[in-house]
Amino acid sequence: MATDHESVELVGDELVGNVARAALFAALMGASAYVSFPNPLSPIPVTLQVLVVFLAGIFLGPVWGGASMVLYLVAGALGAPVFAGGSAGFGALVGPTAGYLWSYPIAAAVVGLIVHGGLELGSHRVSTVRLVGAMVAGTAVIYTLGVVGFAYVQNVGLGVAFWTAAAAFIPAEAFKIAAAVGIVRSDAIAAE
Amino acid sequence: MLTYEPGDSFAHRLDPRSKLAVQISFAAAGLAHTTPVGLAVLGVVAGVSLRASNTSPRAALYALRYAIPFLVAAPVIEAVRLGAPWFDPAAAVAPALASIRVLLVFLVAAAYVRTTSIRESRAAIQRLVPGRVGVTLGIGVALVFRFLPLVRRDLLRVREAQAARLGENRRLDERLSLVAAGGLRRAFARADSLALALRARCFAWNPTLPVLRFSRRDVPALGLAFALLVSAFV
Amino acid sequence: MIRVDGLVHRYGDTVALDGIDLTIDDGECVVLAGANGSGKTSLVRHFNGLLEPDEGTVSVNGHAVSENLVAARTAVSMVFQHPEDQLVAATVGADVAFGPENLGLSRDEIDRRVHDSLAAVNLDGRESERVDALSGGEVERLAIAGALAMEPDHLVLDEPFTGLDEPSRQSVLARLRELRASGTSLVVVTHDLRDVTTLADRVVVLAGGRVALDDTPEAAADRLPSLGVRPPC
Amino acid sequence: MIRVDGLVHRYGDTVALDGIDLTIDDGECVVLAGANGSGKTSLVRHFNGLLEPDEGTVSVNGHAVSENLVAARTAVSMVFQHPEDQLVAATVGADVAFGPENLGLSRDEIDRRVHDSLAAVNLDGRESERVDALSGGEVERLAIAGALAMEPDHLVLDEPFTGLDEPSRQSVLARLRELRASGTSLVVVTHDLRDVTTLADRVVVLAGGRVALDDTPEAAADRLPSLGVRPPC
Ligand SMILES: Nc1ncnc2c1ncn2[C@@H]1O[C@H](COP(=O)(O)OP(=O)(O)OP(=O)(O)O)[C@@H](O)[C@H]1O
Ligand SMILES: Nc1ncnc2c1ncn2[C@@H]1O[C@H](COP(=O)(O)OP(=O)(O)OP(=O)(O)O)[C@@H](O)[C@H]1O
Ligand SMILES: O=C(O)CCCC[C@@H]1SC[C@@H]2NC(=O)N[C@@H]21
Ligand SMILES: [Mg+2]
Ligand SMILES: [Mg+2]
Repeated sequence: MATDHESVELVGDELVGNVARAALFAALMGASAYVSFPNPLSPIPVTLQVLVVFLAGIFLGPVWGGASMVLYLVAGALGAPVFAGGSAGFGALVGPTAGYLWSYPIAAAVVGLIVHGGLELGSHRVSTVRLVGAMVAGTAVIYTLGVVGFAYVQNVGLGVAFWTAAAAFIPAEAFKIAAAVGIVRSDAIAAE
Repeated sequence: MLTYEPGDSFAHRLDPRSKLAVQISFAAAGLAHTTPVGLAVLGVVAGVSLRASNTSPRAALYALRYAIPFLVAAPVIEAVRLGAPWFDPAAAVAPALASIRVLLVFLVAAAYVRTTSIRESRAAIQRLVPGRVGVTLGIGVALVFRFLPLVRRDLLRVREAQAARLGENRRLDERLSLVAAGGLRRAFARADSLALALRARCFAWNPTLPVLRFSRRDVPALGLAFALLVSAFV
Repeated sequence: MIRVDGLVHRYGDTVALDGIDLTIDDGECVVLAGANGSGKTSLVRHFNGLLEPDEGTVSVNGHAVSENLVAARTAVSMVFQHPEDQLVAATVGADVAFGPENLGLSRDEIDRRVHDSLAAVNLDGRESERVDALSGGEVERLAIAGALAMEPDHLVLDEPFTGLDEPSRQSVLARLRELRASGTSLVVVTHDLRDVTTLADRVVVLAGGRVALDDTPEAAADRLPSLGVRPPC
Repeated sequence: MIRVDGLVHRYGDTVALDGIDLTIDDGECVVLAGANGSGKTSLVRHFNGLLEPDEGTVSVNGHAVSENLVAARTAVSMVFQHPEDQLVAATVGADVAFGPENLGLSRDEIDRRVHDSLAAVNLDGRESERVDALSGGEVERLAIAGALAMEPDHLVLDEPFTGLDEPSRQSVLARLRELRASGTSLVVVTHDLRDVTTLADRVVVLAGGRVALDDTPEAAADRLPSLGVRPPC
């Protein structure tokens, strides 16, 4: 038996675990996009995606948190119904919300970098100030790319884009940051 | 919702890589030619894609309904003025053209989604992205497709579990945190079992890939992709 | 009393329940059996309003479930088919306490209920353990404890014995016997009728979303095999 | 042959396996029973290197598992307690093909294995169906097919009957009987020994992480109740 499969190069245990987690977080991201409410101040819906971006950075760290968001985007582009409202396809990656979508991997990595203080996955039990700071930085990345993307794709001015694509969401994002802090502070997830 | 459906339309039998090439060059051409003439030509291409994939334009448009608000809102917002003349139609033209372009890109993407199974998409990724990154991306994407319905159901179940024990008596933020934490816990548990399953089945760096082969049918598709790409730069 | 009249439930095109009429009296113990996909889970999820009827009505203690969800959920507690679906907290004690806390009970009463319910499933003293370190059978037992702690009029258990070892099975059965003696009505969904029929007043078997059999355990025994249910032995 | 010597496994402070010695010969069928938390799942996960021993050794076909994982994993296939989590692809055919693809087999050989394994569990011709549309019994059988596609010498099933109705249970049992006849050795972890002991050469019972009983089904029957295992009836 042993000689039969000598050329098989198994993927290492740790990496398998990370791939599985990244895939599950990408799926969680997809499920959270499905929870979408209209925003009275903007055509862009309020979704729980940003919360999962935060959690990916916090719980998977910068490398695998970012990787899980890449998986999310690729899966969506190839037809998984994971974008806002359960939509799918490459179109979203060049559509009006493209800026947000491209920002997610970067934002998850930024959150992870600040929380874990480097590329390595450390403990996510850091001070609340650092936790909130990380998420505010992540939000800034998401909004910057989101606004620029909206303005560019829809051919509108940056001012209009700022009000419709960023300012209209600040209360919702504050709520998500509070929820993320609540989850980290509770003992809901065992420390790694 | 538009999803993959097995079938034998022209587009179903194309190599997934050809279809990816068409989508990407179509988007590039759209950005370069957001003019009435350019969009008219691209509109014809989008129509042909839908036809080739046996997708009714109506079904495709219906699947895109969530995007309609953006497409309508952008020109309207841009044209509204906070003083006389209150509404400036000329300012709406550029965003309106942009909206039409976005719509066309969505339609072409819909044709891909409709006609390409995840198995083919995974094989395409692993051929287009070399080495271990490609393997990781390929399996990762396949796993997202597999686990999305389970994770969705988990979130629903966590909410039900709360409701069944009268959790609705608690504050909204506490409930939301509980759902998110429960969903997260389930996701980690599933990831752990999944990792075991992958290891038990010898998840390896050098698997045999599903066969993908360009055929004569791909020639027009690749030709179209090439023409669109060239047009984007002239 | 739980009363179901002309209940129809559809998932998309699948008709899961196809006109169910059923009454479960106070203090009664009913075993609900039937092949996979016959509609057992769908039926019991109507008892506490986790599903809404497409046609027909369900009422608990005389009130329509859809009109008073809180009353229905206070009167009917449920152990889910997949126990890991049911846990809401990270530790054993916190999970069992979740329901009683929502009932607005005093801390002492909550503690008493947590203790009693965990004892009934052989998990006493393990309050502070994390739920993700439990074995399969232990999770099932914890889910049962969470439902017991609600001290409901009606307790519905959807396949409560899967994965349980024999001592736990007997311990759960003993607890069910006590509950029955004290007047709680029980609905036990199961494929494994051993010991359960001795507890039951009636056996109800579903087939294709309809009630195919509703009789005393003795009278039902002969007809079970033809409905895809193994008689107890 | 699977050979376990002085195996100890700890999770943090919990000693899950406390010195296990056990041999499973080629072609043999062993039923593994024991109370919840007695270490059954932990034990079988050592057979194909999913866990690493804290002390002791495990070898398969004469090679230490830790030294040649690929050999151990092709020789020993496993069907997990929750088969749902074990399916890695969205369609039936793609899932069964996953293992053979990783072994780098030729496409023809992969297709042959997919076909044969699905036929062995009565799912042939259903390659393109989505796994989330399958019933519980079908999911269990699909998981078995995925394991069979590795063409293992030993097939380990961790509680394969939970949640199955009687017809599905019999259909899984019939598959196991055929496999055994064709020379595959089987390890079946279960709390429910009905029908299984007729298939088995030996019954092994764990208690507190040790082997408490290892005997033929007939000889074991009397001592089962004292070990928290219900004898078949
Ligand atoms: N969420 C759902 N979406 C679509 N169909 C469903 C869903 N839940 C159940 N069904 C279908 O409804 C029917 C009844 O399912 P139900 O779960 O009530 O059966 P059951 O008797 O509890 O089966 P089991 O013994 O396997 O638990 C089945 O055909 C099932 O496939
Ligand atoms: N991941 C884990 N972390 C910590 N402890 C664990 C873990 N998995 C199992 N245990 C503990 O190890 C012991 C053995 O567990 P195992 O799952 O092997 O038991 P089992 O015999 O399979 O039980 P069951 O019949 O309930 O499936 C139990 O006490 C369990 O609580
Ligand atoms: O999936 C998509 O198409 C992207 C939707 C983007 C929604 C953005 S993310 C930042 C902001 N906060 C929200 O809740 N919604 C928007
Ligand atoms: Mg059920
Ligand atoms: Mg086990």
